[in-house]
Amino acid sequence: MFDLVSFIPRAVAQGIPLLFGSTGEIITEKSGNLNLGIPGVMYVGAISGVIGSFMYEHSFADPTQMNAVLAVLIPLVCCLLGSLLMGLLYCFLTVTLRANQNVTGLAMTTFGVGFGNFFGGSLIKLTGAEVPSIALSATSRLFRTTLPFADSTGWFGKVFLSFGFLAYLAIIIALVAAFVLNRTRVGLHLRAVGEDPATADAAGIDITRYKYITTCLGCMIAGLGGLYYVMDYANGVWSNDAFGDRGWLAIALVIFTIWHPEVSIPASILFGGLYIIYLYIPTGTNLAVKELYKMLPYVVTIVVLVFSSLRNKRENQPPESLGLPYFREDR
Amino acid sequence: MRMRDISKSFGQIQANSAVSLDIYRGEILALLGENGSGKTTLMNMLSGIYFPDSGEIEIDGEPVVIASPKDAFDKGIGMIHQHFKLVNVFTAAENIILGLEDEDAFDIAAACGRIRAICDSYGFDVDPDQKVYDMSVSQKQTVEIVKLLYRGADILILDEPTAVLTPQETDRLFAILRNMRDDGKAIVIITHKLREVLDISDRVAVLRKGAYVGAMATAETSPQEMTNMMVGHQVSLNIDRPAPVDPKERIRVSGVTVRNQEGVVKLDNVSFTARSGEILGIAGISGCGQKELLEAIAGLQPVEVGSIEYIHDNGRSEQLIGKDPLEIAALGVALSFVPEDRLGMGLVGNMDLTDNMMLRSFRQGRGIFTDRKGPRHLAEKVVEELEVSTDSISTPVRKLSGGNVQKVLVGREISSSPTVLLSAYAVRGLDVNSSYLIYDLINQQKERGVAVVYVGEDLDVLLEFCDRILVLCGGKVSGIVDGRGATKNEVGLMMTKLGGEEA
Amino acid sequence: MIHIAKRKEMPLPQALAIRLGAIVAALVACGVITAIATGLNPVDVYAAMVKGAFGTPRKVWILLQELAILLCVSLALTPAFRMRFWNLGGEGQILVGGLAAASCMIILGNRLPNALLIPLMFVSSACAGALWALLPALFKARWNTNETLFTLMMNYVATQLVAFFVIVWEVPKGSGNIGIINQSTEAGWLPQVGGYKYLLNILLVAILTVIMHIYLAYSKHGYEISVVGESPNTARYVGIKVEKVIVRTLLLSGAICGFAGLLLVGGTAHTITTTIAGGRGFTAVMVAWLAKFNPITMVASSLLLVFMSCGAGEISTAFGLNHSFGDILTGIILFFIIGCEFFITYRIVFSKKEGERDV
Amino acid sequence: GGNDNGGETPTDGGETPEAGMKVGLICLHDENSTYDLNFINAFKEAMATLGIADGDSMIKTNIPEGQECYDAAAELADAGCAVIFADSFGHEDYMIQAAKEFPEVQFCHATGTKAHTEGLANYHNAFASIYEGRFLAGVAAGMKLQEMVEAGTIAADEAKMGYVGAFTYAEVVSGYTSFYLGAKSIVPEVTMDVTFTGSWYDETAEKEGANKLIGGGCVLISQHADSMGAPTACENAGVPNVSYNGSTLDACPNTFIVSSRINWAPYYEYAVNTAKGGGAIDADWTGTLGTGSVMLTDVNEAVAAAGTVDKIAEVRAGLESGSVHVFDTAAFTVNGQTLTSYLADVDTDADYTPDTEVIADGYFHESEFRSAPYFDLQIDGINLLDTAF
Ligand SMILES: Nc1ncnc2c1ncn2[C@@H]1O[C@H](COP(=O)(O)OP(=O)(O)OP(=O)(O)O)[C@@H](O)[C@H]1O
Ligand SMILES: Nc1ncnc2c1ncn2[C@@H]1O[C@H](COP(=O)(O)OP(=O)(O)OP(=O)(O)O)[C@@H](O)[C@H]1O
Ligand SMILES: [Mg+2]
Ligand SMILES: [Mg+2]
Repeated sequence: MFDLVSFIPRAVAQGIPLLFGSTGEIITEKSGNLNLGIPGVMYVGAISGVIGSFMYEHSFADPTQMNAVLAVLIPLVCCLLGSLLMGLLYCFLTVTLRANQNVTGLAMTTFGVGFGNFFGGSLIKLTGAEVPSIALSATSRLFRTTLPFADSTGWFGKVFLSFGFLAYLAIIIALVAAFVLNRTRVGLHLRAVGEDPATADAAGIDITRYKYITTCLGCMIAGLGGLYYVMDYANGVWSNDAFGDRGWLAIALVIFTIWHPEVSIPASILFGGLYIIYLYIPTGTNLAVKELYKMLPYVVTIVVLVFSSLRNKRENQPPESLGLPYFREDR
Repeated sequence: MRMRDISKSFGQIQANSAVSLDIYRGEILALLGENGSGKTTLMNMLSGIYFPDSGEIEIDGEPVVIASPKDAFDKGIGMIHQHFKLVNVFTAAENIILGLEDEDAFDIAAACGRIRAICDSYGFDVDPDQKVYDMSVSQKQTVEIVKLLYRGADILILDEPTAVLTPQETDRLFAILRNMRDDGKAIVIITHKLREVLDISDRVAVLRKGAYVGAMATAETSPQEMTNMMVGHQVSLNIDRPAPVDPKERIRVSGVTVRNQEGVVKLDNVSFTARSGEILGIAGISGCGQKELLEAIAGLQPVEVGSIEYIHDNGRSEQLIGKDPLEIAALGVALSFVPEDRLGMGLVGNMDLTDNMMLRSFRQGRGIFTDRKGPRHLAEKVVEELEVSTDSISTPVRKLSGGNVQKVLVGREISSSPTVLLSAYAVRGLDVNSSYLIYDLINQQKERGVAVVYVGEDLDVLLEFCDRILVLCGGKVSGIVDGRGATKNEVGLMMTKLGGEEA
Repeated sequence: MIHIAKRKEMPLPQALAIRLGAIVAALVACGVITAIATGLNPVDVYAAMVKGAFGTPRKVWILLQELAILLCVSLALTPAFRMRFWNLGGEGQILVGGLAAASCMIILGNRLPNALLIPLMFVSSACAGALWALLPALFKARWNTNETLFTLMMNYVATQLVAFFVIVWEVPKGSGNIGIINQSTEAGWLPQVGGYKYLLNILLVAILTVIMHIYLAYSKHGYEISVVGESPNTARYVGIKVEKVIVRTLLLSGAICGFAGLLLVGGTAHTITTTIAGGRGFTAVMVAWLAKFNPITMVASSLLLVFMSCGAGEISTAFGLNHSFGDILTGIILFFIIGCEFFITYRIVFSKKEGERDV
Repeated sequence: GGNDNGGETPTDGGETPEAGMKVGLICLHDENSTYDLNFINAFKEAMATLGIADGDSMIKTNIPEGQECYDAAAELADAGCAVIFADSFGHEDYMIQAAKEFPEVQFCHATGTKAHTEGLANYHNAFASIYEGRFLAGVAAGMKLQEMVEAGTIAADEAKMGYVGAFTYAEVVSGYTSFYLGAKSIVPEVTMDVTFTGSWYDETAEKEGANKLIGGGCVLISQHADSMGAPTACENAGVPNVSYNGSTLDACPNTFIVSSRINWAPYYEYAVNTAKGGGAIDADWTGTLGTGSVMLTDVNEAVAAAGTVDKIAEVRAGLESGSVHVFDTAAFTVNGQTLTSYLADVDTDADYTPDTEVIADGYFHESEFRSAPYFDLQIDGINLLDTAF
């Protein structure tokens, strides 16, 4: 029997890192920056949070003595700071120095994943645990604190209330991003920057500022995806490479959702669900078939992509100047 | 406003050298110069797009630094750029309010109201909710003008605003400009159409090869004098119209109907013939189907119904519909096409002259390798014969000025000794000198017995240049007139009304 | 006030000097970071990296073999990239190519002589890779379906397909492992040239590099690819069938990726695993881009990345440093190399502020 | 190429075994993998015990199961290693390839199955009787279940455990069966659901697998896979967990009971000492409780049932004395039948031909005919999840 009530929360838990990542990348791409460094940023965001929290949690002999607010704020701020630095690095190279965005992004992914695993590995060595991982149980418990009534309201609580605050934050950020993009002057200007920077520039919009701010914000949002994964999903356990290539899937979701953060909410959850559905499909000991079921999220993505391309609309195209550097004096 | 000793270079190219120019309130200044003489560059330094290498700018006697478009805007300088500065996926209204930092809340609906009010008072037809990508070029230009009006400015710069406007739209624009001048605003207009210079400006300033040549009051000058100043030597301003040589039917179009991708009818039951040794002009307001017509003949546009036949010298005819350019060429039909959007279709901006010359001919030879020797010679020949100004034939064509780009394209297209030459807006944006060069080239083809189909926007030129003129209106043929007999008024009317009655 | 302006074309020696300077600066920066993060003497670390890459003849062979495979994949992606078709599916195309080779070895290993089997493997790997690229190409050509996402997703589908067959062919049952195929008969193993294990792979890729350079720069196909990439409208205008060129180029791109899979499976590993492509499909994207899609320059850019990864292996053995440290260094060096292009194209102009007084 | 190098860099390790004998280890991943860390820690410990200098013990990490393994082995041989270990099942064929090329170097491969049939003097397999460790861990699990039944938290017929397995491989089957039998020795009516992930390390699959088991009513979970996925899922759900490879107490203070693991140090010491002395290393070496190869972590008293430590000690003594057998045919049935004879597939072959009678003296002789486990029977009481559609 397929138990939807217990499946949906699992799908959501899978979807949240993707949602953070894709929201961050959507707003970045709206400014015309194609940041292929998002997978690296998510690693850096996560490990920065872990380092901050590790320092704080380990300064107490008994972690339950921690100040709850600080215990949440420190990893949060560290994560945002780490991701911000990655964003600044990307902007400095691509906006100020007008370097090729694709190579910069790929290099950032190499760097970021390496950074995460290197410092993860170093901390693991510090803890000297038998099982190579850093466990920030006390901090994680705070991140996983669910809304009241989550346990007592039956299926409703399970499906809607049983998540840590970062999950709700992801959804709120996506909704706010959608609102800002479509309904505000800042959003209009931002879209203009991504579509046609020369026009935006001539209209008096500060291209560099918009690109810097949105790309850095995008990186910070994506970084939270990494933090959610360690602190909430993985119970505060950092294991190297555990995050896998969710960063790439987040980038894929951007195209899948045709650059709409609000579409990304259901899309991420759907993808998250498809990502684990093979575990719920009865295959028994026939592991070979199970491997085929693991194709599901990717095949579904392709099918949806093909169908949506059949009715190609102008509005569904990527921002026109995506990936191109802008220099005012050349045309 | 005064500009003092302004210089600007781009890499190797010296675009402006020590230019000094004064602009006065209550005056319309026309800025003249050949293609690439640095007009746009000079004005872009006022609007903050470019930053001068050296020189000073003063406004009302105060030295100023204009480091960004925002600075320019703050100082009351508004500019209509030569190339549209519009975001394609935005609506007209969104484009118009772009970049404005009003104190009040973000309210597109209110902005739309104000835009409608402006349009009503000046007689423009702009739908604030229409997306730019759905607009014709003249609609886009209108949006640009409305944008300028909406934002308001003391110093207005218009860089070739009329290149894509109909005569009526141009007149309307000029009326507005005169009003503004009378309000005490300073206005600079760049145009290659000398008639417009005479019509609108109070004073003329001329640039040549980046340097300031001189200025004079419009009333005291003539087109001939202006041209001579621009070019630096004597040029003749007459368009020849040799008599057609032995006209024979070459292209027979009958009952052609074309729909675009959205299913809108662009050509409706169009029939005509084009004859060898004759120039058939096509007149019509922009978006009336000229583009589709030429593309249909060239095999680039699917045709719904109708027939397009090519008639060989021996009377044999070939159906061109349903064939792509390659198949048409394979039939032995030597067809050349100079499309409207040169760098978007026709040339590859990032390739050099040699590789662009090869576009038509690279398939020649049986091997799998391309032969670059022939194209290189052709490139050298075109550069020499058509006086293309370029560093070398290995310069990417994107770096050439509009006039030179056009020469390269025309040079290639006529090098294959065509029997049919299709040309769309061959002189749009070109300076007087280049335009006459192109007219000469086309006349040479005509004398060789080529059937020329010439789409043009300038009625005076059409009437002076073409043997017959086909007038299109909303995709329908509203008549074919003789170029030698027709009047501008007659044709202008046919462009907006079908054969006299309402379209 | 600071302004940025385009430079005059920079002479090549000066441009090379800037790039060299960037690498030196990168090494210094990496040295500082190494010293801070690990407490090791950076000179020792660099020495170990060089030793790890070039220390013994065997290490040099391994480096060249790695270089060959990465270069092969980069070459495969290049025609597609020149056409502005962002083929991120190299990984999957390598995998299915390898899978096809492995299936020939497993199914036909005992039935066909090598003289037949190996050519058959070549054909089937190339076909499999081509097929994997064909799907996104067809949809791109016909409906302009986004190829970046499509090819990316095809990677995962390919991975799962390989995972499926690994379990079908696994030895022993349940282990999820195939092991060396035909270890006793060596059926389907590419022959060794002159007793050197990797020489054949290296030679094949060297030849491929030259052919690819000629194909792109001098052939009619190469010219069509450039035209379609630069301007599809112009391509149509001169009668190039854009759809056909897209499909044809992607068949080529996929086939070469498949060929890389064959080199891995038939040439060296003699097995197939889901990780056999080792991320080369993505690394190759970076290689191709760094080289600005020039096949000859790609030799240098792939050498850089292969050197870094071989070096990283050595420093992890020598100093117990985690492999990821190599990634950090690679990232930093790349940042410097990418960033220095700015100083080749642009110059910075400082102008005095005196004139600034607002109206 | 490999062939040309064999002679170029003479391996001097064999000639002067005492002075600076060099030893190498090839790992699939690095210290950040649970599985590899267990090998690396033991390796370092053994090298210290053996007095082998830091510079003479070399670890190659992140070596995939492909040609790179051969390359790594050859490089270690080039560098003069006299004994080379490899830790991953998939390394086996490449180790054999290297063993053929470097006859004077000893190649010792953990978890492999081919040494006893390959017939190479310098190629060896090793494993440990970890099923005994798992049996003991199962006893701890049984104690916990018993406590839960007695406390009334669950009814006796709700004593269902869950197990997250990596593959359907004999090693895993042997592992979960011994774990189950350990628990069953305390709570006879216990049942167990097993789910497979198809990967040795997949945090998401393991976590979601455990969640699925918990959702399906399992009240205690164990796993044979290397990530922290299952233990943390248990910690979240408050379900007790018996771990593997090492203590997960840090991350799971409220649910971790005990963990079994293999200690490879005794094998390293044995192999290196034997090589030093010029003796022949066993083709198949199986570490036991007695050799110190099979270990249990400290029991987490906060979660484990009272008396667990004593009970484990008691059963352990029984196992060591031979009075208790893990796969005692009296303790389990297959399809309702007690097993009296079973041909196991001990010699690796592509068709999985059963070749060796393994039932004698009333028990299944695991890891005696080769070091790697070969118990692959489907016993009653263990329910492979999802097989019933
Ligand atoms: N952004 C640029 N980058 C490099 N060179 C430029 C740039 N803009 C202009 N130039 C060079 O400066 C010269 C002057 O160009 P400019 O656009 O000012 O000419 P123009 O007088 O406006 O010509 P046209 O009549 O064609 O509009 C050109 O020859 C061109 O080569
Ligand atoms: N990126 C660039 N690099 C070098 N020169 C450029 C560049 N962009 C434009 N130019 C130059 O700027 C000048 C003006 O360009 P522009 O395209 O406005 O020419 P144009 O004659 O006005 O063309 P058109 O009439 O088609 O609008 C040209 O001389 C052109 O060579
Ligand atoms: Mg201009
Ligand atoms: Mg112009």
